[in-house]
Amino acid sequence: MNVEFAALSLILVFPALGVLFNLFLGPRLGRSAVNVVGPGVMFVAFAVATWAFLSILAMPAGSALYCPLWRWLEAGKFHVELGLRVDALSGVMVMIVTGVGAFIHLYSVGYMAHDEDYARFFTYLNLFAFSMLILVLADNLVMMFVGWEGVGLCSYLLIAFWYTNPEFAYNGRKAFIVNRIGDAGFLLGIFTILATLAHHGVWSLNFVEMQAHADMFDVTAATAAGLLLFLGATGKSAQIPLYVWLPDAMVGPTPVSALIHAATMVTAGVYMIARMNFLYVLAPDAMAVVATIGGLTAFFAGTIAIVQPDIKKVLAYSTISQLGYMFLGVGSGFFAAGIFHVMTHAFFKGLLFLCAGSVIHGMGGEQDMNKMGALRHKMPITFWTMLIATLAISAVPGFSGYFSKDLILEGAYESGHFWLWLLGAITAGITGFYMFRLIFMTFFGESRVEPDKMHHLHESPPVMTIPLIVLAVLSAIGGYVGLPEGLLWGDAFAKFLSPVVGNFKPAVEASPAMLSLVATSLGMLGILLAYIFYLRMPGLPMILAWRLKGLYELLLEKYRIDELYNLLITRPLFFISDYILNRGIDQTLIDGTANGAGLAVESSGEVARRAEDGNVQHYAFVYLLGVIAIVGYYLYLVVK
Amino acid sequence: MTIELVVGAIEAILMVLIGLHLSIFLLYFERKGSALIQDRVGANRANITGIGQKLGMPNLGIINTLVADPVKLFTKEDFVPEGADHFIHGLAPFLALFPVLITFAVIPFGDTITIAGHTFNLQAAGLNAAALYLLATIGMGVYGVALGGWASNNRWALLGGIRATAQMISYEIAMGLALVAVIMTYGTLDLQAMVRSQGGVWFGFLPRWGILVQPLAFILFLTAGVAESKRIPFDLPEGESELILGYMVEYSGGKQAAFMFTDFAEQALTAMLLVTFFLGGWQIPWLYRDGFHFPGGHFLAIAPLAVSILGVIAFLIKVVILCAFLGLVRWSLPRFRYDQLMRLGWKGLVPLGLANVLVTAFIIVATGGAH
Amino acid sequence: MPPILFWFLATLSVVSALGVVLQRNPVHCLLALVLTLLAIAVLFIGQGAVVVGFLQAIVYAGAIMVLFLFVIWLLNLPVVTGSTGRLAAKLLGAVGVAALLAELEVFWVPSHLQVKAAQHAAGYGAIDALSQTLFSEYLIAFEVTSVLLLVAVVGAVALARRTTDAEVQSQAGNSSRTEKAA
Amino acid sequence: MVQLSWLMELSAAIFAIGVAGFLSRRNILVMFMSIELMLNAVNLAFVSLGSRMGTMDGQVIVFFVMTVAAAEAAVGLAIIISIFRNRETVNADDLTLLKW
Repeated sequence: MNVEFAALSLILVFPALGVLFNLFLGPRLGRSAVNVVGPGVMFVAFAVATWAFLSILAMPAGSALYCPLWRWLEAGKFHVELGLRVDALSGVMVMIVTGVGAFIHLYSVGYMAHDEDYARFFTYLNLFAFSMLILVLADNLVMMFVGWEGVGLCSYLLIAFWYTNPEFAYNGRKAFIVNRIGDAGFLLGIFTILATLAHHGVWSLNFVEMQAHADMFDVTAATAAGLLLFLGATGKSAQIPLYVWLPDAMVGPTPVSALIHAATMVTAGVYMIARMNFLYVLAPDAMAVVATIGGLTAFFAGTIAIVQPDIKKVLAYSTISQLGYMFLGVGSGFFAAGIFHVMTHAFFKGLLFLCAGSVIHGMGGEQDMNKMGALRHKMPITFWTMLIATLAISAVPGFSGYFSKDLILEGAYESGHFWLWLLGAITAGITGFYMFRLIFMTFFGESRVEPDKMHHLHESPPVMTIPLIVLAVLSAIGGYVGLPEGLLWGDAFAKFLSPVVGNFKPAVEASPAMLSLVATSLGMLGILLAYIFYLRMPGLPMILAWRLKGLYELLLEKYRIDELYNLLITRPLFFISDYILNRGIDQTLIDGTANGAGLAVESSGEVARRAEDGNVQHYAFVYLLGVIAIVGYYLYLVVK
Repeated sequence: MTIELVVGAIEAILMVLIGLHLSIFLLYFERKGSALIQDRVGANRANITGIGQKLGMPNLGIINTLVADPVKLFTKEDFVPEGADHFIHGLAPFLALFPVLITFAVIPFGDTITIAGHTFNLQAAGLNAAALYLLATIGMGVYGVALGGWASNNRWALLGGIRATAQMISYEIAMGLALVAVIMTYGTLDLQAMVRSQGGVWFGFLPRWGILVQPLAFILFLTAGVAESKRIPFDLPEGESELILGYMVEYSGGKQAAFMFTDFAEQALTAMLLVTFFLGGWQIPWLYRDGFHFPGGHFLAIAPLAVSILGVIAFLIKVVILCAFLGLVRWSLPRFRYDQLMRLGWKGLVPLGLANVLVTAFIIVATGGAH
Repeated sequence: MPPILFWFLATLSVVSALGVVLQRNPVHCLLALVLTLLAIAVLFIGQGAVVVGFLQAIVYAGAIMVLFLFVIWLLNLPVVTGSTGRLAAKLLGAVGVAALLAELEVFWVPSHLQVKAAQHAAGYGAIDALSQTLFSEYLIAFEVTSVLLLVAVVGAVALARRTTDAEVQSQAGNSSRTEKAA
Repeated sequence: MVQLSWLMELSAAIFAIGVAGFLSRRNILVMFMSIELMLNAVNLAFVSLGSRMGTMDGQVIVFFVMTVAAAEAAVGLAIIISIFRNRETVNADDLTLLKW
């Protein structure tokens, strides 16, 4: 059942108004106006989104709201009709984006209170929300791509928000360029889909129409399109091999890390794959690639997170790792589980970043965990909320992360990817270890805070702690919408999504309880190890690092992937550009030709210029000769 | 044919004589009238016989100004400075005077007159493009002063010449624009036709004079005319206090008299043109070919010949009154500064003239064409 | 136009044109040119082109030539004495001019001028007729001419301006300083 | 009766004088005047032919020539002034750079 729902456009309109307001009036009207408008538009959008979401819940399963806009472009038979669509899948995403987004906007009011470029920050933030909502609400691939590019731009702008620092600006560019590679893949994917459909006479990229004509894809086309789209997803969602930008993106303001680089934008890839599920189910190979990449990413990023000293870097690698889980989920065919994890991850990872931001804010900008410790008494609210988030991400039973991660691992196992399941389960242990390492190093133990920062240390203002509390509640209870089968209302979330993403069909029988037990045990083991390493025997990590020096440094230096890319791609590229294209072709061949032509003209001109002595009267005399000739010609005509 | 030619020649001579006599009147006014205005005695020498005083009349200085001064002027040494261009130095005064004198030829000083069966137009040269002729001759007048200033080999003279040239060219434009509006109003270039169309009345009593239709053009033309004749308040080229006498400084005797006469003749010409364009020319209010038709319905029959002669007299009276008015202006107003002069010309009169042309055109189109 | 008038004007215009070319003093050249222009103006009027003839006198002789006069004054050139230019070049030029003149004279002999003489319509050459043609057939050209004049004014001002704005300002500053000093 | 050919040959003569002046005089101001001579010679031809054919077109062309001459004089004289300011000469033999 599709219902036209014009109010959907309001979800876009309000952030857009916020952008215009903050851009043109914000700097003039000052902080208080921006404080009201910046988060305000998001709360209004959240209210409208809630209204839409409740409408869907009230309607029969599989219903959708839509809002046609206008015909955007037309090229031959191909045309793009812009439209907004909210079904179960995009409904969940809209709720995440507007809801989490609204609270992070609110949090930013406190976090950015001392920044000069306050209005610019909220301009970008609102612009991001606007773009993300376009991405989510789009009813066709082209419009989704517009949003996709828009969030990329905002990501770049916000990473390089403090652009006067050259390193930050560099990191912004890095994120942008790495994303470009993925975007190229995404675009090629769109072309592949369009080419396939157009070959059969369907000139549309509308999701509903594409799904209706899914039978036109053969396996090759579906695999090609799926892999190309997934390349886009690896860029946007920071998967192997394009994940390198995300850790560097942490130089942006922390609310940005929370909103863009944890809760919403980076999950766009997962959303896109879930949205294109009808395509992926046709291409098992592509699905396997997605699942494998996801599993590997989850594991590798987790191992890097173990040794990072920077609180935000830990969370960044943790994000990459969790995103890997999501791809493992959707790659296994359990799309609902992936989206479920997107949601719970948005709660707890958003919360973790906000808490980290709160800590950094309280520490006056310090991010090194070696210079923290024993903060739990100084910042109680931050501590308790962060603990809840950590329990959630570590998949401690009862917290939201437990339910979603469990579903994913179950999906991986039941779809036949035993090794990936094992990798995921081990990663669960690693997750528990590094997250509790973070908690212990930050809030427990002895204070290693530098003396001059002690007096500055304070709990954050209510405008920052309220979002923490809200998200903490959600992190704690958010998972109960998807209980294991047979328990109370069962997996309501998956049922809700199933009309859009289909039901998960297990290939291998397994006992969910056993799987859950293994993974949970590994998680608990990780937490226990962290407890031993960082609270009971604080010297142990040092010794271990010294003993396993090679491994430790390899992890600390993130497997030297950046260096590898430098060696394999950047340096050869520079070499080709400089030595072959620049010096070889440009300077020698083209410049040589041009200079040679110039030289030829110059030397012949040297001879010819003697006729051109610059004296006007000499020219005039030649002119006169011409006139005499012309008149003579006419005279000849007349006389004849 | 022959008789027309003879009459034309007589008319031309007559017109030049009128112009020159007006100049003499202005010369007298210059001396004696200014004295009256400034509460001085003025020219009071050369009272040869003393008869006037014996009869108890005030000393009018007539002999002084009209006999003694010219005699003095024409008997002075004709001096040409060293290094001057002799030919042009001698040519310049007459280059200045000549265009003014030939301009008198196109001014209609009366209606047609019929004597012994022959009908004559009281206009020396009945050109049908007289208004253009006017502009052309006035434009030629620049060369006299310009070359006079240049040929004297004197810095003050050159400065005066340059000032005069710039001033005359600038105000010619304003004058031309005023004239364009006038031409548009009457729909003709023929001055006699312009005067004719100023006959008759509006609302039964108001004479159809041009000043009532084109008041702004009148003011523009008056101002530009005064500036053209380089008299106070536009006497920057002569500027006695700064340039001694400007382009005339190296002239003496008859040549200087020619320059002076040019100024007076230009003043007289300005007066005549103003009368022709704006004050009805030779028209007398309510007088038609057969006599007076007073507004109340009264009628006074007059012979046609007398009507023509009355017209000539009316023209002369109007011109003399205007000449006197121009003299009053000359002795009443202080001199402009040069930049003020240029600003008035280019930023005041020219835009006003353009606006006037525009409004006139609009009204003509709106009321369905010229007459 | 009686032939006697034509011959008078023709002689006048040729002699004064030669005066333009042959006299040394630029002011004299200019005067000769004005005379040529006026003679040609009268030739126009004699052929019925009354308005154009007067315009020639007003615009050409009355305005453009005064501009020349101004420039001559501004430059304040010394009168050149002695020979200018090489004899060979002059001879070559003279040959060229003579060739052109010969060609044109042959070109215009009566038997080659096959123009059918037409009667002048009433009002030929008057301002009405000129305006009728100008504002109907040649309207676009007329409007373009107004643009040309505007461009010329702007161009002339831009070219003849002595200094840049900055220099003018600095000069203004200097002069005000000297005024204060005085 | 004035013959058309007389007028045309007068026009040709004045034109040739203008050409000669342009080629022989070194003072660019006088060269400029020679150009005006040539323009007027052509004007005379236009008016004469137009008058003989009884059309107004010749006169209209003359009108345009005058306008163009006015524009040309304004710009040309401005150029001469600025050349003189920079080079202190108006002798065409010394102005062979064709720029300033």
